[in-house]
Amino acid sequence: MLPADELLARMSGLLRHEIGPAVSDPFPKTQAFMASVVLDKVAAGLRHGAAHAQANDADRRTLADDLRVATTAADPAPLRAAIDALPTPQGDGALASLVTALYAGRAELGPERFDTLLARVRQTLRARLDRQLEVAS
Amino acid sequence: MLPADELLARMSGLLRHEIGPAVSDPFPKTQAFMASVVLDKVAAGLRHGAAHAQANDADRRTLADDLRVATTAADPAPLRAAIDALPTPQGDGALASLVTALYAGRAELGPERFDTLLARVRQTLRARLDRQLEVAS
Amino acid sequence: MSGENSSDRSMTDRIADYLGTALGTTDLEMTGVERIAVGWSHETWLFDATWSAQGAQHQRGFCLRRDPGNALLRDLSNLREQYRVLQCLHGTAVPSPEPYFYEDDPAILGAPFLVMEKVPGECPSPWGREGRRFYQEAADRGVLPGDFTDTLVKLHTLDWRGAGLDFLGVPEPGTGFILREIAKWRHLIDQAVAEADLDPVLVDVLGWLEANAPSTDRFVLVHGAYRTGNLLIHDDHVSAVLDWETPCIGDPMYDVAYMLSELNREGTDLLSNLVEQDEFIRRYEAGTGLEIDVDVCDYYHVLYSMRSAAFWLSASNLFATGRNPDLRLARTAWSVPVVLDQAARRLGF
Amino acid sequence: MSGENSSDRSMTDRIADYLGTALGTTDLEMTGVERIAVGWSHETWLFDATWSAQGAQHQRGFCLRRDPGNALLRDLSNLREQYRVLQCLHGTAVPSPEPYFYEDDPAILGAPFLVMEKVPGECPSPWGREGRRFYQEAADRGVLPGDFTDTLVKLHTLDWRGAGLDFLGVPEPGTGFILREIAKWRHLIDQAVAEADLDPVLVDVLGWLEANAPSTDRFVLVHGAYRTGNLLIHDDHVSAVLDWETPCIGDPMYDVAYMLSELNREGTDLLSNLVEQDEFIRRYEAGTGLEIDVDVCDYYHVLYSMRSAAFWLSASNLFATGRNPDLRLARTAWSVPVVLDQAARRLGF
Repeated sequence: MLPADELLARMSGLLRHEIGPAVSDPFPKTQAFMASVVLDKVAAGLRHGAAHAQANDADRRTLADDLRVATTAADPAPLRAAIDALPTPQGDGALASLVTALYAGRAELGPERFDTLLARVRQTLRARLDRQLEVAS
Repeated sequence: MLPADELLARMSGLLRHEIGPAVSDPFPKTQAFMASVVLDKVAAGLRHGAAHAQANDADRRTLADDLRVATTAADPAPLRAAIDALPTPQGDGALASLVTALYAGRAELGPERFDTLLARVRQTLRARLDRQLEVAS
Repeated sequence: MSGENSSDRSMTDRIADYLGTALGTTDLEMTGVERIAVGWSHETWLFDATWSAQGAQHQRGFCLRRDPGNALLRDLSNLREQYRVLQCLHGTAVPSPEPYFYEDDPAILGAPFLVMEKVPGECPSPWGREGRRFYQEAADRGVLPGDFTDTLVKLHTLDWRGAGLDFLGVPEPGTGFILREIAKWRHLIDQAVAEADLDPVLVDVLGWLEANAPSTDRFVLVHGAYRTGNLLIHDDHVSAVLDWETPCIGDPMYDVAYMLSELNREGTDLLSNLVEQDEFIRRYEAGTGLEIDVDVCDYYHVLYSMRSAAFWLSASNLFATGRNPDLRLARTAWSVPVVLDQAARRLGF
Repeated sequence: MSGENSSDRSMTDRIADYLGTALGTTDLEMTGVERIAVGWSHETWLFDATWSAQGAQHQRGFCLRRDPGNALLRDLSNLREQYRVLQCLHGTAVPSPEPYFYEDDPAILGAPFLVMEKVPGECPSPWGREGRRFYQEAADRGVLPGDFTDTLVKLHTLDWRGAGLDFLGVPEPGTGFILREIAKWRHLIDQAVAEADLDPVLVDVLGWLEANAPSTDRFVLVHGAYRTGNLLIHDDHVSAVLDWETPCIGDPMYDVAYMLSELNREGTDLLSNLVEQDEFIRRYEAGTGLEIDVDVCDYYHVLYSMRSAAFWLSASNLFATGRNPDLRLARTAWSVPVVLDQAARRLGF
């Protein structure tokens, strides 16, 4: 049996080349072509899903390690908590909390440390975004 | 963002109610309605995928435990090997090897033990099949 | 398959060219060309032709089947064999179209094809609402059910050796027929699915079938899919038995079990939505002199479930490998657990 | 949305009933009824009407916008406010349709609606091939580019207090305008996405925007989406500024940055596929007496990326929650990383 991502990609082609051109009413015609586009995206998401999740997990673990070295118990508690949450299964959500905590603790950290820590976090965000773009575009 | 299974289920509805009825040529019309059917199946597969895989894994581990108790080193080597492979990540394929080994070792095992062992394996196959049917029908 | 009209037209021209040459005429004209609703099997074209030859005008209806190479059961059956079966059946009691030509050369129509007689009649699909009504009404009139049974009797009482049908292969008495049949469908499975991906229930069913094969030694011409939808009906009679894709020399109970199967009842009590079971059994046994063996039929029901699984696996593989883009084939992947469930229940789990 | 014809017809009848009553006539007749290609915004109907009142014959073109409740930006903008903006603009130098009626009561047409003047002109979408050619040809003729700039000048030099537009809310000098704008779009994000599911890049962008908001204190009427596609064009002039869904009192550079943005160049060097950048800057600065602040525009480019993300999140949520079945909305979920990438690159990562 065809893997789901390949099956969806085939159906996308069918919608684009067979079904869409056979519709004349504008609303269903637009929907048929848009369904083709959406199926390609869903297929790409399924194709890359496991590998991306794994890479994101690994990145977050490395990020947590690096940030633990770069912070101390004297740093804002929400920042420390967000770092600790990074390697957990809910770690992807912890990235957002981490960024929130960084901006909230900006004054306390001082501009230099804030910039250094943010720059390190952005490395991880960049890699994660590149993976999203692989599916999205 | 909508989970992929819900998105596909929605697209299935769109194909059935908006796109399919708007096509008059028989081939693309059939394909539009069939795409609706297939999307429902793929959606069900995604919806149940993780839970089913987990339940199948657990079932195979229990089956391996039970069969280890019910067999000895004197039993056919392919049967023992298949039992050992059940709890591995490739365990789902090992189920087929197990059944093959059972039938191949039928004479050696004798009708009574063959029937007993097969009956136990079939419990696992039944549960697995029921999960497949949840997606298929 | 869209934009087919232009290629249809050129196909019509090529058919006319071929047929003119084959019939030794230069003025052949084709009318009423109709390409039958695309099934999963070979392409089928119906048309009438007029031509002059040897000083006389001729008119005849033709049916052409073409094998585009991506049809179901492509690996089990080919047009050359179907043509030969029709040649053997011509002139026997079994109603069947007269075969005219068979061509291997893809240069002619792009793929092998056979040309045969266009037999009058219709062949409604038993799965649709219209088809169900058609057979229900025929059942009510009461003529077709008997003819439906009688035609199977004609098949099963045919002197197949005399007709030359032993080329299909004559099995050894004992388990020869059944083991050959299992191997045939197992071969289809192996072409569609890698050993490592075989469903364990299917492995169990195959193992059970081999271990429990009954002994059979009454051999007849078996059609292999004798049901409404594979028969041409004209004036409440079977005017032709069609779809000679799975014929073999084997146990008559194999066809009988197919008839008795719940698969072909379409939600009614009638076999094939047409014949009362008791009446079928009585008339069949009287006509053939054979006794229906219920235990063997039960065994065949499991075999038919395996055969269905093989069929659906082969169909979905045809899509998966990109040989045929029809999504109806992709859909059949989810029919496999359904038929395996039927088999498992018959095996008691 | 299929089978819309019958509901369209009944909508036409209901519009005629309402308009007859509103205009104090019993013989109103509607002709040339046209429902404009469904966008993601409010429903728009164009038509002409003739009627007699006070002994005279009247004829006029109307535009009706109806809010079916599942349009984009539904939470940021409503027809009542749009109606009030049009009332304020009527009689000013800003070309805009005269508003006639606004009704809240869903009993009349099933949803709130406003009725306004049908202004002559056309409004090609700049994203399509036809639209691109339309604006390219207008750019070549050379009249529309100047008028396009001049119309923005009219907007930004309007005495908005005198016109009563301070009801839109006047921000505090300093970061008041920008923080209010961030909060407005953040609110849209929060309605579409649970806190726990916020994209960390979006959180970064929002944090950066708040931490780096420049100080602004020259306030004008800001359109909020000034570009081709939101303007009616007639005889190479802007006959009406449309789509008053995101107006505010704020920094003129907010509109200028939108104009300068690469988002609206459609692959050409021209702003909005229409105006040369240097010529726009020269003419805009001469007309308004304002100097274009490039740094502030750079900041707004990041804000517009955030705004786009908010827009796409809101759009895909409209589909996800089942309020609107249009798949084009579902598709926008995958536009979010694309605009976040634009923002991230501007932020240097």
